[in-house]
Amino acid sequence: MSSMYRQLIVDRYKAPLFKGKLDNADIHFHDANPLCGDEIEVFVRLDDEGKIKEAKFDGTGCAISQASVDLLLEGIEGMTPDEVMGLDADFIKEMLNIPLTPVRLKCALLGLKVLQAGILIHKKKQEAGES
Amino acid sequence: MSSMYRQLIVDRYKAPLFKGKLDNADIHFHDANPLCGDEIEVFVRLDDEGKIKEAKFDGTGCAISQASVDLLLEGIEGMTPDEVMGLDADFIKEMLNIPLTPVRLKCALLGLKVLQAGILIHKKKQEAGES
Amino acid sequence: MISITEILKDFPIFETKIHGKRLVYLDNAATTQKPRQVIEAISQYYETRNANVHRGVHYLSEIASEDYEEAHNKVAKFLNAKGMEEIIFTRNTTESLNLLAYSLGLNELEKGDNIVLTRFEHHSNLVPWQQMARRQGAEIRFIEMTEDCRLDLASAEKAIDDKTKVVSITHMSNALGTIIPVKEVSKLAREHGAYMIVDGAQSAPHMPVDVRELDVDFFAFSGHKMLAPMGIGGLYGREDILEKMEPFLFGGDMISIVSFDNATWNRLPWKFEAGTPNVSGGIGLAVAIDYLGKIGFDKIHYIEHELTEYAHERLNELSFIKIYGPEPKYKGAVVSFAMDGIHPHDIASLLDEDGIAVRAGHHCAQPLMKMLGTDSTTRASMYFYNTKEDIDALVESLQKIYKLFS
Amino acid sequence: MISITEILKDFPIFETKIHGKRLVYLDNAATTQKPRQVIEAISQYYETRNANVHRGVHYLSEIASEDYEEAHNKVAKFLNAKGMEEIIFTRNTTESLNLLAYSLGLNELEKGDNIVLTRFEHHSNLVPWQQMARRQGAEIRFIEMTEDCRLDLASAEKAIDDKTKVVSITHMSNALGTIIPVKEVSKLAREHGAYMIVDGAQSAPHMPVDVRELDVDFFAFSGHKMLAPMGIGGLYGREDILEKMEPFLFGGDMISIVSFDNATWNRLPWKFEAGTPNVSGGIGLAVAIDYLGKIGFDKIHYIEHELTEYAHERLNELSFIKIYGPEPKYKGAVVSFAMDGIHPHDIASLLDEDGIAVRAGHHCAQPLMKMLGTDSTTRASMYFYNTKEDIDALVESLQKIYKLFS
Ligand SMILES: Cc1ncc(COP(=O)(O)O)c(C=O)c1O
Ligand SMILES: Cc1ncc(COP(=O)(O)O)c(C=O)c1O
Repeated sequence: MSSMYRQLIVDRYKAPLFKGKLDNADIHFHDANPLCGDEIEVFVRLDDEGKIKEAKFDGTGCAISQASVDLLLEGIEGMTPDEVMGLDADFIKEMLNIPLTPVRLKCALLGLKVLQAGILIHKKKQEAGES
Repeated sequence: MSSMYRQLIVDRYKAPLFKGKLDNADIHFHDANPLCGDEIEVFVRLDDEGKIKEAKFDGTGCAISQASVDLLLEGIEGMTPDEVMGLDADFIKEMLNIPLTPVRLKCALLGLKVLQAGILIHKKKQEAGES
Repeated sequence: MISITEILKDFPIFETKIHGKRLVYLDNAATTQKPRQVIEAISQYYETRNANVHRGVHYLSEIASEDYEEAHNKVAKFLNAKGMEEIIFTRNTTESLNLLAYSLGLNELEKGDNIVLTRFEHHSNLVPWQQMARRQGAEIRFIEMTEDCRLDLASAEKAIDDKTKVVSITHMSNALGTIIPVKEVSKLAREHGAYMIVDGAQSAPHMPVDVRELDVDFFAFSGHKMLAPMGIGGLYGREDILEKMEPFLFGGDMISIVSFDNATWNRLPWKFEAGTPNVSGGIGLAVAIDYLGKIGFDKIHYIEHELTEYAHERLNELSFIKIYGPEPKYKGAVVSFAMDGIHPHDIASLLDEDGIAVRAGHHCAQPLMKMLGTDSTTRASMYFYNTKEDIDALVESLQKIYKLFS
Repeated sequence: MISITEILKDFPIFETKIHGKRLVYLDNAATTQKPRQVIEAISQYYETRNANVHRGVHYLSEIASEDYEEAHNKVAKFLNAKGMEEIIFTRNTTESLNLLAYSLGLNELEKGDNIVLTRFEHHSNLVPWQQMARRQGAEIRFIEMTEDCRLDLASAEKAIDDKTKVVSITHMSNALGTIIPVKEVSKLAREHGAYMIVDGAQSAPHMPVDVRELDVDFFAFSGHKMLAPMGIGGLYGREDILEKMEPFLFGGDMISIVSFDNATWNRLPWKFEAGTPNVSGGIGLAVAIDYLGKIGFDKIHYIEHELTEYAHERLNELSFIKIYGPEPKYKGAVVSFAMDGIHPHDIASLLDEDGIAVRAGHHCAQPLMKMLGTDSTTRASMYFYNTKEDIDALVESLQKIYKLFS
């Protein structure tokens, strides 16, 4: 069988490209998986057209969860928040391209879950502001 | 396999020799097995030497319990109460001479149990009277 | 369509000789026999992929977890629940009902409330409620039985009122076979805002159950009465109720976060399953449900009803037999009877000498027996693998027994 | 003396290939594998003599009842209890401990009483007591852990006092392997008249247990951690206490006389076993105990201690590994460790790719993990069928993993 830990995953875990924090992020959320202790915080800035201009994450946890969110933030540049809301487990699986067991899939999905929760909150705030 | 219901058992169930009641019995006790509803009441009269002169039982229940107590009362004529206290499951098994499963052995032993309980009470009363 | 010969070949136990005789197994209301598919599924599990479930990241644990979840999904489909979050695995019906008695009883039952049962209840759906009623100061009420041993619906209307917190009734009496019109009772429970609980120990194995169509909140059953291994049973609970309900057993796997002082609960259904579960039991149950699906409840009902009618017909020919309970059309495949002047234990022992397995006793329904004016009956209970030859063997042996005693 | 090759032949699962590799099973603290003797006993039971127990007078039911009773006797001997009246069968340790928490908690625990546990407790011996303490207004106290992860007996003397109703402690920590000096704690419990309960989930499989010599009132264990099937476990209870104690689960088979209003209880141990039990599980447990007896605890201890020392030795050679818990002489065959910069889940997944099964996580001991300053560890736990080759495989794979990440 092919490994869950292809070089890209390990590299992105050891040296993530999108790790960091953003001040004045439009979208910001922080969540944890209490059972394994994985934690992820995401920050997203939108451009004038409402597309994703810059994204960062902070967090601790297993290589799968951390590399997955790092690759995710790379992939969403230029997307609209609504487009991100449309992403699902299949997107993550394709993006990672590794054989994930159900338990480990949960690790892989944590970043997307946190990001989408942040977007929902952002939208609610916008609606509240508009009305 | 040989039957649990040899003719003697069925005969003694249908036409017990020792069924009845005794007035002024020296030994008297009544008990039931709540789980199957078997009930037995025993009456025993002792002679001047303290030996068993006459015994009767009343009761309802399965053929094994009723035939067993009937045969038991036949067997103890002339015994002392202490001798009856010495009787055990093996005595009953030998007396019945049928293949008893553990559940049915309980039926077979009910009569002896009731009789021995009656003797214990009788002895306690005697001791109380003597002292 | 599977023939009865094919079905019988699936049950290895029928090769066992009892006192040198063919086994005639008529004790199915107590427990059913297991098809080789179920037995092999257990062996195969232990031989090739045994592991503890939940959060294990190694291969064996991953597949054991998937299989165990899949078994919940299968039961959910079987009962037409929304999904596995509504299915809690327990040891048996008794544990399922105790779970409810404790969780609802300790946390929601108040002084002055009442709990409504029927006169048909198995001890497992009576004694837990008696205990909780006593502890909380609640009252137990009974829906009465009609002269012909059916449920007296009129009395249900009197029993259930606005102080009723729980209505818990059997779906089918194990002692008499009577089938209870659950949906009608459920309607009354709904009107008064009571929890509606069904003891499905005797219905799940024999008839299609649709918890949504029955409109009930809880449904308890035992695997061992429906071809599955012992030690596995279940409880369906409506998701929104389970979400709010307090857990019953506490410990590993049912928690989310634990500190030395406090704990929060896992998501459904795991919130209600504490400790290492019976994984092989769950897998066996899933295979049993597949097997039942292959036969089909239409066929199961057809076979059982034919057998019940035939048994009534043949037993009614015997002047010395009295059948307890309603006519075949109102009941499942259970025939409870008495025989003039012969004790049920003797009947059962003598039937056993002919290889025929029936149950004699109070069938865990002592108060019902008393209402019927007896301590015990002899009970023959059928399943789809029984045949008219089994009934013939029973009748023939009963005739011999009667002769022996007359 | 049985050789390890012979032993391994008894465990069919070791023929399973994991990702094409030999299975190296080091997750024995979660659950153990089953010898073919146990697997065959289950199949044989269902194929030839399956029946419900208790009061059935037919042949199958009689032998099932005898086998089931005999299993209780076997456990009684195994723990040196007086007899089967002191042995209650449950699903697992978790249920055994909940039985005690409910029965003692609801009926005997009063406001102001305290319950004494250790810092090592599995959630199953912590959360039930938390819940009961809250319900009854009692306090939970902890016997502390020393710097080197052993029990701080001095703190036990402070924790246990005359308001202590229950002392409930693990016999061996599943997370760290630490063996707890039960007898010393029991002495303190006795001095203050508290019930003394032992969670033996990790001790019963690995060391001889003598409940009378330990002088404890209750001892809980799980079959699945000692070669037996899932879904069967037990609780030893001292006869005089069980006699007076209120039952926990109510229903069929645990009663003596039931009316619509009231019920009285069956004799021990049946008073505590409600509903149809897991007969095949009980039979499997009896065979497992026979198997353990054939190997012998002397040999089991010898093998496991050698393996633990060897594992410590090999892992200590790796600079990037940190072992949690005490030295081998103070613990059972459990090695919990961390690896610099690599998450336990990644370690376990990568070990799995080499066919090595370990557990990663909090081991149902979240508060203990927190005390150790972590969320989770990787845990290798051994049984008598493991070998030094298994440890070598673990070490080799860990080295590969470290290289991959550096
Ligand atoms: C020390 C300890 N206590 C209790 C338990 C719970 O056992 P079970 O899950 O079999 O109920 C375990 C098993 O993980 C354990 O190791
Ligand atoms: C109607 C009914 N309810 C409950 C039970 C209890 O089932 P179990 O013994 O599997 O818990 C039975 C089984 O005898 C039953 O027939």
